[in-house]
Amino acid sequence: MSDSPVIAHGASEVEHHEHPAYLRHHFESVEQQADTTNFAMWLFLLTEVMFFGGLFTAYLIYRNWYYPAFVAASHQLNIFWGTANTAVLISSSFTMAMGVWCAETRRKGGLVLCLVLTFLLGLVFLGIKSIEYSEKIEKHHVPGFHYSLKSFLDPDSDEAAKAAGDKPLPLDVARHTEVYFSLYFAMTGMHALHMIIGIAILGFMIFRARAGAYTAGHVTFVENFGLYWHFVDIIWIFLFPLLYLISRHAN
Amino acid sequence: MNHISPTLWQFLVKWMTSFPLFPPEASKIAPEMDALFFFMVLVSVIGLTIVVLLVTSFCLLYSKERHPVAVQVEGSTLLEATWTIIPLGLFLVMFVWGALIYFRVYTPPANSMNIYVVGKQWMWKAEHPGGQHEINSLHVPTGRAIQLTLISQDVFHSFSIPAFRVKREAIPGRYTSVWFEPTVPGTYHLFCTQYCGTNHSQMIGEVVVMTPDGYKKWLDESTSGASLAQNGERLFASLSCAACHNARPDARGPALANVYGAKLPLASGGTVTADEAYLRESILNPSQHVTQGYAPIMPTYQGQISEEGVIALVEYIKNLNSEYRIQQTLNTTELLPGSEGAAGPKSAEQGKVKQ
Amino acid sequence: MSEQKQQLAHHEPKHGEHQHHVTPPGVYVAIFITLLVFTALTVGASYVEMGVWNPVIALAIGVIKATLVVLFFMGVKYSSKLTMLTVGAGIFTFLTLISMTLADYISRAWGLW
Amino acid sequence: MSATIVSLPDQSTARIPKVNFITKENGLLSWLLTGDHKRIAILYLISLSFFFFIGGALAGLIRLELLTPQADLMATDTYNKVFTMHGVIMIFFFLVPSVPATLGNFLIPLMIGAKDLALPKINLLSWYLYIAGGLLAIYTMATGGVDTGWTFTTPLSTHYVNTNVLTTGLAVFIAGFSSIFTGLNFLVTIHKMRCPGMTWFKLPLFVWAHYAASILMVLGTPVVAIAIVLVALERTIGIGVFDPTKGGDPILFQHLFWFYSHPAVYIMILPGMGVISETISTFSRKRVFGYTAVAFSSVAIAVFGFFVWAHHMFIMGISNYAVLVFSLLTMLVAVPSAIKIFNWTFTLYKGSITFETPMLYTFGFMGLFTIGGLTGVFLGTSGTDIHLTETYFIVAHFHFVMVGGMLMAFLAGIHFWWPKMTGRMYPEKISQLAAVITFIGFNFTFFPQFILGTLGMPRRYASYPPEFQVLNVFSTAGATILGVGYLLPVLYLTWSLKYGAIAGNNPWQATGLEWQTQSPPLTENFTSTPIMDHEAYDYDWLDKQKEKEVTTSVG
Repeated sequence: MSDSPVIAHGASEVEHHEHPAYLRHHFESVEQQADTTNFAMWLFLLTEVMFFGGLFTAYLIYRNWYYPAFVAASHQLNIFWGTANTAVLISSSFTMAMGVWCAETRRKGGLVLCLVLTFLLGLVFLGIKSIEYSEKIEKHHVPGFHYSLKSFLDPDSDEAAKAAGDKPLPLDVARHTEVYFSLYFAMTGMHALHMIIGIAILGFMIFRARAGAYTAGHVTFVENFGLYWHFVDIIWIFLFPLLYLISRHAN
Repeated sequence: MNHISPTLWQFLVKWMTSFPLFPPEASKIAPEMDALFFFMVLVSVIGLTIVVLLVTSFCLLYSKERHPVAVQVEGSTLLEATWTIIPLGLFLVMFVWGALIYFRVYTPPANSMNIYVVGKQWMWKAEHPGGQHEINSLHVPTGRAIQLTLISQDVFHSFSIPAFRVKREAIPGRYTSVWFEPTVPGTYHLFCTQYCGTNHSQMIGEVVVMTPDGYKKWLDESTSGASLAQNGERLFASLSCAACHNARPDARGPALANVYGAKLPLASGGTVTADEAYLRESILNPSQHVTQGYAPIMPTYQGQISEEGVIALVEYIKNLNSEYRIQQTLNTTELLPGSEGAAGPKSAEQGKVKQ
Repeated sequence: MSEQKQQLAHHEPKHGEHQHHVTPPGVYVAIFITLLVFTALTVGASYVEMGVWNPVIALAIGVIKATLVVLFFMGVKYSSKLTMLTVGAGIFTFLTLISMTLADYISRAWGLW
Repeated sequence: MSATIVSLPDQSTARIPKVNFITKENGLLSWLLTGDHKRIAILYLISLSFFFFIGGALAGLIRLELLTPQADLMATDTYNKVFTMHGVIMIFFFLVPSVPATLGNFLIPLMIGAKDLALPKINLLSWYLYIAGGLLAIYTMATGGVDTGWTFTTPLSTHYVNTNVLTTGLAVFIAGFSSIFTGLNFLVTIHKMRCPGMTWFKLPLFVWAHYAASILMVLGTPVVAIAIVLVALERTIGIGVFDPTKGGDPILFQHLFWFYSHPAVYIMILPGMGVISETISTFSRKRVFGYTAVAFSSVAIAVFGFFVWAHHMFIMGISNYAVLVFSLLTMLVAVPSAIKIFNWTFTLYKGSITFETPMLYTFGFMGLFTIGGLTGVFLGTSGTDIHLTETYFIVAHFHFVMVGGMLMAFLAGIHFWWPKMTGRMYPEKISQLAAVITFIGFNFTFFPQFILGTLGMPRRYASYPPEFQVLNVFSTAGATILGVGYLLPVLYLTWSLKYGAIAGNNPWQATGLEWQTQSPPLTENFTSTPIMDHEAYDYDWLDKQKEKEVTTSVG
């Protein structure tokens, strides 16, 4: 049946062409393969958008409900570290983009350098994040059984709150800071998890890049990873103003 | 069968002939909802019949024996438009009709009698305004609009009375309401229909619809001595609410007489209608609902009063139409030191204690 | 339908001639600097009292930054219609989730407030 | 039944092709490490059947318990665990992956003339995720079970039960990623891997339906994933996003949950609709009536499917105005389904209809899905929803759609493509009998539940008022018949693997590309890349092909 005339000529001649080793058997051409994996990566990022979408929805609702509590709680975040981290992450996105460019123009040394820089900047981001987290842990701002309202009921006892000039919150308002910190940890935690996964893949890529894997023309993997890394950056671009910057001026 | 076991036979006959196919209609809304229901049943039956008839007749007419060679038909915009527009029209009729009923069921009339229902794992507690309590049952008179104000102490529950065709979820942390007007005296099923844990299927009870006279009699027999509002008054006194809400010129809290149903200006801007939900919220989360002209100094009572207590307080405030009673409670309560500003730090201290 | 066909007709042979676009590094540097400037702007703006405009400004800057990243770092400006459609679909569904959920929360108080 | 379109090759000379995807490699590892979409589909088919029968056994237990009004077969909390696991397994481990992961996996590359799915390794990964999730669910069941209901309603699931919510949540989370990867793979494949000439409007409707379902999988599933993560965090460390005592809103969980779980019912039904489009066309020898309308109605269902989720929450205290909007949109989403039903019906018009097993299941689907869909309108109408929701009416409704619709379609599809998958036919008479038994058993089981629901019998009750017993007995009796209807195919299909007649390439004389290659197909599907030079469902083209073949073989 398969010998029916319509099917007789096809892409069979293509198959006899020389083709690079990285072309997987079920694709007709390198372009098709690159297009396909690129599209797949974009679709994966769609799922990531929706994954964070749930958190952003929750954030918007509670921000409207508990605005004063959110303002007071956001004063507990260190704006210096937050801004620094934003800069770090944007820089890492930049080095990643340069890495993609190096791979596309087949500059092996440049690619390795860019990947290593991205890797290091990612680690710096996580390092700063962990400084921030440990501060929250010390102050018992991690939601759950040990959560403490002290900084909000008695802002004079708390440097950050004092610096922001917070007034003591009534108990019923202060209680809702826990909702803020729940969202803070859920959102930044999910973001950090994505960073950790990204850094692990980066480590793997550095090894492969040193072996020259991406500078022989097959740049799809680097490009797609770049998309992922930039996406993680975008999430932070929104997390930063939402979590750190709401109403710095409020007092 | 008859000669094998007459008893079994009798049982079977009785069993097979005495099962219901349609629930009783015992409220004013029931016939209206059933009208829509039967309209939809009718539409469905007609729709199904059309599909089945078409399929059957096509199968008979165009089976391979009769019609060996198929005639290719591409489609027909006219036909397709027909079966897009007609169902859409019918669905829209149902939508409008249904929405009218929906809004009726969940918009209680102003003069309705309010019964509070608290759901908890796994029982229903109903509180009548006269202070009568019931568990897993609800006594209501015919011919009166009855509003249920529902709340749950733990998980989602759902208060369902099939004979009245009404149902409403009882949600933790928030009042919901539903109303009905019973028409036929009798005893009907009361179910919890939202899955709520192990004994979900035992969270059932009965709704007893009585004549107004019978209901009055029942009220008199099952009174606990104090009405809901009187319980609330006691609580109002013991929590020293009157220390601030005393309607004096220098009072730190707003006067509460006739506050129910009024439009209040808020400190945060805007106005709010003081309904049950608002009264409850202002007791539990006072700082978020401060009336204009007052400082946010009221401490929260979250975790200090049970849902029943809140209900009693709400009912008390609802029925407060003069400040006289409050003045009375003042006399029976030890006055807190009236110094201005003492309450601010105090609320903070309370918070600390709670930690 | 015919439009679709056309689109496909011009889509299919693209494989051959379509050479991968390489963004020059100068663009990356420019975007990078712009992003840093916007970061500084958004931090600065948060210290200025603008009432309801504060969150609006913060989000607007966020959207601009994200758009720059998507268009240039992620290369959507130079990619196929399909990629743009995919990004669009993501934004659309995300907004659906947020707006329809908020529709419930906002209208809960209607008739009372 | 003399009239049939089945045309099998001469059994005395016919052979199963020596080289095909099954015989290509041997050994368990060659299956477990395969990238071949057809082998993965077979793996899915086996594992899905396993989970279906576990879910089915649990359903049997539920029906047995409901035989009497008291909770006497098992304690109420056991019953709660049983229906929870029934729901979890049937929804996340059977219905969601059923048609896409088996038939879709097997057929989409064949139908569009590709050698494989775009991402074979991701495809295999998604099967492993599915298995991991499924085994975790079974492990949960074995170590005490979970009793939250498949909806994981907060705060019940976060604070008020002490059963294995976390592991079940993790199982669903993992299965969710399996589903995301399947959907992603399909979307990429359909976009990028079509053979020359295969334009969008030459695609079989099966592919269109899967395309629509895949959109839902990719965009909906992550939202339920994050909702489950938040539930897990709330249970373990006590964060306060859904907890009313901390200021959270439990209804927000419902929003996030149903944002996925409503589109999920379209994930479940759309691929089934795709199957029906194929079978009804083949067995009436006609192009599907209004091809474009059917194709677009699939996409319309997918798009509108995202706007209606709150109709699961009409009585839960969401705003009345939101109810209005969601109810209206629900009415709109019902229309494309109505379009499909009528288009299928008119496909029969002036056809040349035969009644092989897949067609019988198709008729079953059309009847039951019509009832299921129409009763859905009862629930989408806000007024009647108050009375009918959370009762057996809703149970009956979604079983009519899911079991009467999707399972019928699944069986229709399995019977339709079985010869393609295995190269062998099953015994026709007994399979027709099984189709009829399933139909009768199904109606006996679930129709009484509509009446029970109208009477107000709540769902998820281990015990119930005695006056509901008669209808429950009917339902349980029907379930027994239904069980037989489901066991029969397992028996004769297994039998056919060895003893069935050789099917040949195209036993049904169907037009899809998958039928133009050998059965079972080669690992690379086609000997050379096919070129699509005719419309979908073009039976004239097929006839011409046959003529040509006859002439060539004679010549």
